[in-house]
Amino acid sequence: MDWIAMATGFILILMGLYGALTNRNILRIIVSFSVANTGVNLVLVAVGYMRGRTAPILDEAVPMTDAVTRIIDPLPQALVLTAIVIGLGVTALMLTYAYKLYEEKGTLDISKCRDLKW
Amino acid sequence: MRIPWALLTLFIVINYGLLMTALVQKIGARVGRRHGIPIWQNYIDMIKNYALRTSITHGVMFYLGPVFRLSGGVGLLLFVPSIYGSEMFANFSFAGDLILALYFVFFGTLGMALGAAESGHPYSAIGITRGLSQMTAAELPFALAVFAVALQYQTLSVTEIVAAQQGGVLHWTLFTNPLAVAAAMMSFLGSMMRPPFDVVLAPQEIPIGPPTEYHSSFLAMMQTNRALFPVAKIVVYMNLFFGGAGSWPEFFLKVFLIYMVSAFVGVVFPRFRVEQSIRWFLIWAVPLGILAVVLV
Amino acid sequence: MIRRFAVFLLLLGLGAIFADLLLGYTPSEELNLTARYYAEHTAQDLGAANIVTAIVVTYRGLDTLGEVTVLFLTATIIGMVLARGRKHRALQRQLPAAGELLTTGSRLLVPLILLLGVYVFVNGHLTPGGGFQGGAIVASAALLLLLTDPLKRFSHRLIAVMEAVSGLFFIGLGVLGLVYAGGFLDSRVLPNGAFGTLFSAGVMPIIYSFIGLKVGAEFTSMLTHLAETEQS
Amino acid sequence: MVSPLYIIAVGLGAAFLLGLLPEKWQRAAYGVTLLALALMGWIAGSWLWAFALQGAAPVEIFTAGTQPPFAINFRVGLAEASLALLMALTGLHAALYMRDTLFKQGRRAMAVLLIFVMATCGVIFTRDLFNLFVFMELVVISTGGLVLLSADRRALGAGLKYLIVSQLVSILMLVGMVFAYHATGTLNIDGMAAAQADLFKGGALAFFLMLMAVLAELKPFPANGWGLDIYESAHPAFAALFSAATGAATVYAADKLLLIGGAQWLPLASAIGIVTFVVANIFALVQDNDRRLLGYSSIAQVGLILTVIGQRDLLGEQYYFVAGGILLAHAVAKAGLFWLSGLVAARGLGDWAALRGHPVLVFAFVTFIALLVGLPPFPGFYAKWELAHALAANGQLWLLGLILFGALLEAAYLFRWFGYVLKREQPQAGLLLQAIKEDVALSAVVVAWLLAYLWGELSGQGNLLHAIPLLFALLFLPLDWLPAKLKNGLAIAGLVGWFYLHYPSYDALQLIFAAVMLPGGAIILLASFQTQQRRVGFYPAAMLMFAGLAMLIEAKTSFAFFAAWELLTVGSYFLILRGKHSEPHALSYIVFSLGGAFLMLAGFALAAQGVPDFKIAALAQVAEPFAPWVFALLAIGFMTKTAAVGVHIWLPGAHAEAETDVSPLVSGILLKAGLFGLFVLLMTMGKQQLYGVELTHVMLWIGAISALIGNLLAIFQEDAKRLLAYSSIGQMGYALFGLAMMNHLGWLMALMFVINHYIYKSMLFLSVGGVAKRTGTRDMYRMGGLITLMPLSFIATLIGIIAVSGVPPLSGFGGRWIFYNAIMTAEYRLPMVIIFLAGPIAFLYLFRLIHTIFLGQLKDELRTVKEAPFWIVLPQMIFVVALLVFALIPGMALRHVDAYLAPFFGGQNGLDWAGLTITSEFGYWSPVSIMLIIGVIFATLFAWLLFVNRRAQPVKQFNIVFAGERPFRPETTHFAWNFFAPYRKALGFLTQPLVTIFWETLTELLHSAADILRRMYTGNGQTYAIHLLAFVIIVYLLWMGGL
Repeated sequence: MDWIAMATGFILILMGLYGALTNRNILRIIVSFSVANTGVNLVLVAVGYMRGRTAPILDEAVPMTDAVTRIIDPLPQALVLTAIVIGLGVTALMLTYAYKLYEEKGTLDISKCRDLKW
Repeated sequence: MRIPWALLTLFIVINYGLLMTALVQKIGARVGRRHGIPIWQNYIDMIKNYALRTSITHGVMFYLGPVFRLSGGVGLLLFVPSIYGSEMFANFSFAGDLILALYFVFFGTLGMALGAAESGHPYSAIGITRGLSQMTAAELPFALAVFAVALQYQTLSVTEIVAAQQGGVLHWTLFTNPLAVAAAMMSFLGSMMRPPFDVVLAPQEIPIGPPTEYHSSFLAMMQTNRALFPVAKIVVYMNLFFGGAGSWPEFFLKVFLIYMVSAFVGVVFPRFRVEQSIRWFLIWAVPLGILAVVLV
Repeated sequence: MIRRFAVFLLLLGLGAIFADLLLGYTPSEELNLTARYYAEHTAQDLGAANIVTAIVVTYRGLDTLGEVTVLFLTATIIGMVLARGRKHRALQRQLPAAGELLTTGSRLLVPLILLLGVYVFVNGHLTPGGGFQGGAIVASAALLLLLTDPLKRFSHRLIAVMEAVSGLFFIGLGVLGLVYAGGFLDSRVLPNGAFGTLFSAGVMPIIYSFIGLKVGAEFTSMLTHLAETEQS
Repeated sequence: MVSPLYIIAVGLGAAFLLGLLPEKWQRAAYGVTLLALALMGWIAGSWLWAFALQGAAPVEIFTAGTQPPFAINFRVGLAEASLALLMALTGLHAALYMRDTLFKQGRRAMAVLLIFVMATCGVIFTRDLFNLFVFMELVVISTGGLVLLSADRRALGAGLKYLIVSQLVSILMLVGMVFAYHATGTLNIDGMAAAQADLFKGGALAFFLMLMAVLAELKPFPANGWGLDIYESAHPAFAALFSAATGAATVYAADKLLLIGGAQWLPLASAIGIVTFVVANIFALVQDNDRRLLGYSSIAQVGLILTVIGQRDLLGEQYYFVAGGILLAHAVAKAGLFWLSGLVAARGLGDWAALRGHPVLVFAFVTFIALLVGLPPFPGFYAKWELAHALAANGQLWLLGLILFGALLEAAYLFRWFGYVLKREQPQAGLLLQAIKEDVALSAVVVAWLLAYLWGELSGQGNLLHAIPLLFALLFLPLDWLPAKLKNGLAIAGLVGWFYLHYPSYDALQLIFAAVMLPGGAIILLASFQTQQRRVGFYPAAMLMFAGLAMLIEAKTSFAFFAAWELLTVGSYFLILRGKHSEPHALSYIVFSLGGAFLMLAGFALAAQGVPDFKIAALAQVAEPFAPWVFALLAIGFMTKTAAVGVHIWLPGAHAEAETDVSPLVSGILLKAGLFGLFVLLMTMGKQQLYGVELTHVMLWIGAISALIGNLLAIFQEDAKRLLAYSSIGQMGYALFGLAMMNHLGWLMALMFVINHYIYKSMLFLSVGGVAKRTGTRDMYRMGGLITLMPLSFIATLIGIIAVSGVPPLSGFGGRWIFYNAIMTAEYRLPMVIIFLAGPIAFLYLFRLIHTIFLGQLKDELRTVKEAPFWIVLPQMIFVVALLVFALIPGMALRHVDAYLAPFFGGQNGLDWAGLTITSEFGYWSPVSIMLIIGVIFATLFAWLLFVNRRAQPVKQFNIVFAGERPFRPETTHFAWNFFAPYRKALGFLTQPLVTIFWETLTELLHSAADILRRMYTGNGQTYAIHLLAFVIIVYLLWMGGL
């Protein structure tokens, strides 16, 4: 059953990419990418997950001594945190771009901004 | 010491040339049912022209043209031995071998062309372009033949080539290397300024080509050359292909016969245009030459 | 149409790669080298109860620094782009007034939200959560205020100073680690203290608090900048 | 020493600090920025110093007081330090360059710039995968910000496209990374490399995804449209950063990643790299926007570096020397060019003609181009050399071929561009000069030359910048403000002096060539005394060529030989380009020459088989199966220089359009370089069979056909200098023929041609040039009758043509005589036929030359023409004397060479020089007596003529028998146009420009292909993303399918 999370993640990525590569509206593209990013994050944590273990926080429930046997891999969680923030940063930046482009051209259709080519 | 003998050779050849050309003229006329010129006509012309006291010049090169021309003839004659085996009539052949003779032919041509060109007469220029164009094609088979002969006898010295042909007619290149001789004779036709290859001087079309502007003593000088040069040239052929000449009578005979070849062809055939003659040489003469070179 | 089909085919290929990964994936039975090390050493080395926090703040502190920088960068760029050539025209359309409920609710909630945010990032080394989560919560307060009054202005100056100062402190603490402890961003500048208490795990809580402040500030500045596009 | 971590800390700290400053304090903020960048540069520099000069060992920097792989760690070594320095410096320059923009945008922009530089440094330092990812994302985002600094509004779109693509990239990266982590249990790069085994048990795909992600940042073909758009639209200073800094950093990241993958993934890198390199260069051919062109070129260069990375295993310890050389050369040159582009107002390539007014800027442009193309003495040259040798030694011939092909394309469009700069009319827009920007650009020039020196020191080959001739040539750059006459004197002194100092050390062969090239060049340079003013740019170019020639003659190793070859090629290119209408011809010259040079490079590399410094003499020991190929490659290379038929089409234009005193230089002297090469080649390698074909036999045919075609085309030219140019092709054909005969006399004849052709061709070019100068035209039919007005030029021409035609008594005959003796012993007879045909044809064009210029009818508009200037006539007269002397005593020069050549043929059939008669085993020839006899005959007859017509009186021009009329229009009576019409009728079909058509079709094909294919870059961001995805999938199918 562990692979469900991962599979979901992958599917989210593919869905996101499909949306991003077929929609013309820039906002939709951005949204699609954040869907894909979510998928990525899901995959990340899924890799860290181990059946029957608990969060890597030491307290009464999980004494230091048998932490090794009780907790799941903490690293992916740390990575995911970073990944989320970076994804957010890029998304925000793209939104800004979208806004400026709209200001510039009055449209959000990506196929309309092709004044640079060849 | 050689110089007096050389001068003697020169004297003999010039007179012989004058008479022979006149004779051939006469023969040609007779073939054409005309009476033709008296045998001494050339002398008359020459003396008259040398004697003319009015003459004009177009400039230095124009003046030097005939000199070049005649020097070319004289030089050619004197750079090859006229009589095989005679020390006296070996002339200046010590100065250089066959190649010298071959290339010295152009000395006169070039100088003449320059002189004629300075006259500024379009006919001269046209005549020269024709002459040079035709020459490039006509010389080719000859060069090949010479190469073949040189390869055959493994030498470039005329004397040695002649020596190699002694001892009977069958030792002549004519028989030992007929292909080469055939090619050479074809090119010989091209270089004798007779029909069908005389479009350079071409009466009617352009009045007498390069020499158009020449007259009086200039002309006389060139006439001298016209008497001298063919003989000189034939001497080369004779030495290369027909066993040379051991004595003056033999010399006279051979030269006359070889000259007659072009005369015969001349009276029989009509005139070629330049491009036609070029094609003719390339198509008929050159392959023979190539064969000669390859088969040697 | 052709484009969609092409995309579909390509994604099929990518899907194949992913499927390959998925099928080749076997969950590991016990912790691998790195994770084991964290599990065993975090507590006594750094004295942090929340291993993830220890990793985020210390072991991979450089990542976090970069992460914070990403936010800072984004905020800066957004500020730069949107500040450029902004026309301060009066608003054409009349915004609908926010409902009574929203206004009062926000008055009630904002302080609580802020409190929660602070709690979350101050206790980041003990409990789930930390600087980023806390900062996000703090920013959500700002968001709430903006929802109630879209024309509300926050002091850019204050935000700027806050993000700058907290950023500088972050780096400063990192350098302190380089000077006084094992290396850049080593949290052992201060003693580890009693395990599991608030003042433990060296400078970890302090750093995380600054991260919290910074993140909150960045988010707020992004929000306000994007919000201000409303009026033009 | 300060920890490199402070580079990161300073960058970030300064960025945060900027936030504290009030909006108003622009200057303070700017000051902080510069200070921070300078500080980062200083730290990096101090480490570089430590590593390079004090030989410090690479340092590991741990964070969080914990060992890797549990915490992130940095590593700093020589490579890292130098790259970091590069980043900091480009950043600093960018800040300086963008000052106005930054002031307008405010402190935020500065903060972004700082973070960008910091992030690139991070990418270089870090040894942790995820950390690498974070820094790369930082680079991406800050790029997204800096792109917007551009005044060009289209930049907005470009930035968005970039972000879209980078989203895709980061997805691939993350997924790959987490699985790689799962497979190896570590994120540390070295850790993963160590755990390679279990990585490829489970995670080959994971690594593949990561690799794709990083390579995608390198803009591989076809996934690189976004990069081009950024290059085209961004602020030039940022474009420079993007090309130099981002490029270098990402390349290094790829290098690290491939460290994990290990040997089995290197071929993939090479494949992707080389495809990108070639395709990008092809596309660049049809670019007319300067920045986009530079973009394509950047992409190509990065592709090349990727290729090199892929070959790291076989490069061994040379790896960093080669890759670094190419990388730094690319970075500096691109930065410089982008900075220059900021000075040029308009964006068309032709608009760069505006630079022409500023010699310094032109010099900068040349430097950058030379740096990019990898000409000596720049790093790229050494790198190219080592790379070629490594590839050839390991049988990577296809790769080598592709690299050279791509490099040739790049050289082609860059030099075409340079041609525009010097030749196109100056645009209205002009330049936007700004002191600071100029200084930034020029600083790049300084760095370029420093690198040149550095790489020279590092290379095992000896530093070219220590070669006296080259330094002497470069000396003329600073002296260029002096008057031309002064520089000319200096140049002549230099040539003669060098020859005087060195001739004792030459052997007979070298002596002949050296005498022709150095003192010979000095004689021709006498003609340059007649130029007025400063003549900017002439002397550096000319002396560069002479430097190359001088070094060529003395070259002992293949490296020295090749370096000299490229120097003389480039120098002569600049010379030729000076002609008024020579732009296209100079281009085809340089393209053909470089093509030939690259073949030579391949040949030498193949011959060396990895031997470090390969002696020229060692060519003799090259064994099967390489020997014939080496021979063929080198031979073609040299024959390109001698313009053998097939690769001859560059010559006529180049020689005809060059300046009056340049034509003799490039024709009389430069062509001999090719002959020298052929001599060396044949002496060392002798005969070679390829598939049973005797290669010298092939050369025999090529030589014969060149002779025929050259002469034939010459007779149909209306342009005097073109006529001479074509005749050069013919003459070189003779020489080649003589060499290829592979017998003693053949080589002797070739040497005779070296001397003769130098003398008479220089003489003819000078006199014709003088005439053209006076008459203002090169069309012969416009001249005529000049003999009386320009008698000296006429005499020169007359002697010249007699010599060329080989008529006795002048020295040309000697050549013919030796030729006939040589063919007597030649193995093959058929090629002679063609030579025999070619011979007399020479008469046609020679006569035409002298007739249509000096004889015939004088034109009205030319009646006042004066004799050519003294300084142009003087060398001609010197040549006349030289020719006569050489005609009388050829033995003087030749007998030594004869003796020198003898051993190569077991002393067989040499010549006997006893007394005045020269004797071969077949015939004899006595120049003096010939001269004497002819002289006497001529004199006697002349005297006789003078005597018999004393009263001959000169007449006016039109006093001729012309159908009873006296024509007054010289045009109607000067028979000159289409002089040999009948000949065209007869043999014109031989002059079909088949070769020209062939090459034109080839270039046409390349261009149209590029023009069609580049339309795949539709400009739609989505399409670009799809390209990227397609790239990944295709590589997956091709590679993983095969793996």
